[in-house]
Amino acid sequence: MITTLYIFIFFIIAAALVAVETPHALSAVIALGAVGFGLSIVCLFIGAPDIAITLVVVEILVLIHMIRATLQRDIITIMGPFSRLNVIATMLIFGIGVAFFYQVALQLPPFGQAVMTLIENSPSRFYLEESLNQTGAASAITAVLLDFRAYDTLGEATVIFTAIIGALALLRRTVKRERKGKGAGDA
Amino acid sequence: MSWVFLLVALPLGGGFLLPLFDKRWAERWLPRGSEALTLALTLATAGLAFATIGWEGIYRMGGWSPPLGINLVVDGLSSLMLVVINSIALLVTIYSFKYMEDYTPTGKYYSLFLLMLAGMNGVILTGDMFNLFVFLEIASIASYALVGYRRGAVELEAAFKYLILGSIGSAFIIFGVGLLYAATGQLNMAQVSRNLAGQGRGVIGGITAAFFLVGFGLKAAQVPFHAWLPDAHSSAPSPISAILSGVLIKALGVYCLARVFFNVLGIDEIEGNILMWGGTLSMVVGALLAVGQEDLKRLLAYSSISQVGYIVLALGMGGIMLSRGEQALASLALVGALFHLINHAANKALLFLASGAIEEQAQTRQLGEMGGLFHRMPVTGTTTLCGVLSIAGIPPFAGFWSKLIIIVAALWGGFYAVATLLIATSVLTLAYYMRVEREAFFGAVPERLQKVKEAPAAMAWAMGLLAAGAVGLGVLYLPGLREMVLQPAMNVLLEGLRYAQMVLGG
Amino acid sequence: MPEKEGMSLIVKEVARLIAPPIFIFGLYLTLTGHLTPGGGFPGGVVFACGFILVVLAYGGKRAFRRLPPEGASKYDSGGALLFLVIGLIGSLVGGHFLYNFIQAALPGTVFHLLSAGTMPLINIAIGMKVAACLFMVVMALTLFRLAGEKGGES
Amino acid sequence: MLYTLVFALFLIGLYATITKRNLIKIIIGVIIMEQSVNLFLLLVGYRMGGMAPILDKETSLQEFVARAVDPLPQALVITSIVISLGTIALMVAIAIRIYEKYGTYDIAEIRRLRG
Repeated sequence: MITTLYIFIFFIIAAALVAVETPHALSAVIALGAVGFGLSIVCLFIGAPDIAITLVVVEILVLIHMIRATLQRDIITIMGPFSRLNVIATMLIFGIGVAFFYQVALQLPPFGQAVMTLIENSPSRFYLEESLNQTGAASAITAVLLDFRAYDTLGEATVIFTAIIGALALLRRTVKRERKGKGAGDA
Repeated sequence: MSWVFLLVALPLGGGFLLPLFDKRWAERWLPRGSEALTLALTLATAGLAFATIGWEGIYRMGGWSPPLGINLVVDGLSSLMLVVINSIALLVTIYSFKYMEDYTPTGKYYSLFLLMLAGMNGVILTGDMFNLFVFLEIASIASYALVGYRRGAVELEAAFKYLILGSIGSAFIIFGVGLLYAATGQLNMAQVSRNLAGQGRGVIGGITAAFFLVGFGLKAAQVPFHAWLPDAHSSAPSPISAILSGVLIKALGVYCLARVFFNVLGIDEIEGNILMWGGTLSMVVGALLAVGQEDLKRLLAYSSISQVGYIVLALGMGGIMLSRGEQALASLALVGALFHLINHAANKALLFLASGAIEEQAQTRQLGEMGGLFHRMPVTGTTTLCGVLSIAGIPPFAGFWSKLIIIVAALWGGFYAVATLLIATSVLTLAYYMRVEREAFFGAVPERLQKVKEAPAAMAWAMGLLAAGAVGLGVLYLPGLREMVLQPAMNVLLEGLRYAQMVLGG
Repeated sequence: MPEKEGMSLIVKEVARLIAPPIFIFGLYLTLTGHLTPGGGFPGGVVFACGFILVVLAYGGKRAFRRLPPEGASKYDSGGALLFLVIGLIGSLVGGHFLYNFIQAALPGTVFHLLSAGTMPLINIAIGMKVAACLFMVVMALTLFRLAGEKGGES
Repeated sequence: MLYTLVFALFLIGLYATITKRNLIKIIIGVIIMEQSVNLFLLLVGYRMGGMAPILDKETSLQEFVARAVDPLPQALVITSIVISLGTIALMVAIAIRIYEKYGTYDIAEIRRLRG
């Protein structure tokens, strides 16, 4: 089980590296899709079918967007000048960051031992125990999303609303109304 | 207190409704309906914000008590921020009527504006780490779209830069929230604070603090992370620049830093030092970069970096003093920070609105092309003068008192280097603002500006009210008023752990 | 991207066969969110993908006569407002914004479609909103070139 | 160890966002950062041999409480996925507009604004 998880996470990291480094824009987008679908398979392994579904459908939409952005464009990514110093510096910073985070990760509850089992008055345990009785929802996730933390979900709906209104505003046809002979400044 | 959620719900409802007003039927049946609705809603939220002064308590969303559900918290600090945000939003709405008249579609503009307002109010009110992130994203995304609203090449580029750096900031913030959850199993701010106080912060507390410093530092445009601000704030339509510079960076950056570090994580000396020196750096670098600017709005944007540096510096100084146990000194520094926050919000909003009026009437943003505007636009000239004198720290104006408090706190706390830099930067600020006055408002009127007229009445009214603020806000420090507004806000930061007690009881 | 006449006959036929199951699946995900994996959001996205499939297969002109993208904005705002109104009713009835007032009054049988109070309603609201707004934005992006040519650039 | 890998993924995204010159690559970097945060939250809530936090008729409540994984991070992840979808839609809209104005995705050629 945990080996499978490692394999998939390494697969995700490899796909991410390809997505970041390939000079071909469309391949990068496809590799990004591999990251997303790898993630949704991981979700199936760790008991999150809800998220797996959401991720798959969102990934399709993200791919539609990204392919829309890359299709019939300058497909070849311009590569920056590849200086050896840059590579070494990046590797060094990367190594330090990972090593530092490893120390932190040792302090976290070990993998496979959810934090909700370790502490008192955990809200998550309450959700698991009481959501069916108190909210009537069989899915604890939905109970959290739409009852306990419904305010978050309202915020989430607002975020997507805002983003779409913003995108539509930026893609609109006309910016300015006809001027009705107004004021000075006939520039 | 059962109405406090309306501060978020009203602008949200307006934001949802307004895109429908772009339709043809709406323009025929309800000409200027979107403006009227926005005005009504901002009036209502401003009224509600003033009504929260003096309250202290929580509002439970969905009826679930704190660790289970999300709760809204009203205390001195949040009511101060709410008043600042909503009153400036009201004035900016009035100003927008004329300024945005020529742009279409107005419904989407006001919708994004109201959603940004709802996001900021949500950030201020929430008592939950993840909810903070969600509302921060609402406000940020609305502001990304508004920065690019005029859709020119430069505006789009600024919006993209802002969007990318803002998204990096958000990713850091949510990683920090995830780490806090992994360490404590809680998301409620009060409960996280209590758990951390119980189990000790350890390495995780440190790295979470680092993540939050980067994330909120990006939102507050502190110096290593300031690259987006001059572009974004100068490219946005002027009313939006006023909101962005006046309140958005404070609500999403400074307020969140203060809340998270003082009330949730509990500030220690190292973080206090980082905040103080980071603020000092921003203050100095922002002022130095502002000196050479030719573009009026870019100059104002760099000045924002510098002035927000003052606030962060004073917050950090207060944190250091708190961790050393010097309560009285810390209270002075924190009052200075909050006082300067209010003053800068009013002044910078005023200056951006004035720059918008100039841009609208004289069709230029370059200082070199202006001159003698004082005679052509007396209201704009007078109000700008008030704002400039206040932000540069000339004695009877409000900005002077807040800077004085910060400098005195630095001197008494023994931070002589910081105090020297504070004074030097104040002089520098005075210098570059005097240059604005000289080049734009005094001297001979160039040929092409002969026909320039005063800004329309709505714009002039908004600027006049803000100028009154720039002159009169100094009274907030007088005894009597101080106990109403500044003192309770400062006490929230001073007694960091009382927050958990107030929310959770016991 | 969409040609005016749509894609080839095979694509149209396949789309006609596939589209109804997609819509039913989206509806299923939305309505049973409180019982099984899924919910308003993935349901809405599936719905939007169904619309997009139809439009891409049949081409802009013909499809938009049936589903005009401008009309979608009504559902977008409507869904969001429905969510907000449910919250407001909760505050009027139960004293708390977003209070699950239906569950408190009529608990329903667990594991049945009509249970969990306001949750199915909120799921429908979110599904409607998400489907409409994602459909709109994808259409705006794909039709962008047309729009750019028509509009007066400034 | 798993957490460290997730953090490495986060750093890969950050690296792409900061150093790449192509707008598409920058967007990809942001998406990778957001995905890594989602993965982190999911792993935090996992418990060995866990089942999905969705009750069905066959499982008893005791067994459910003893075995189900943490539902809270999953709810957070759904919210954060939606937020990142919104951000991506806006990013792509701006990127396409920029392409139309400048005819390229390369920021070295786009950069009209100074630092």
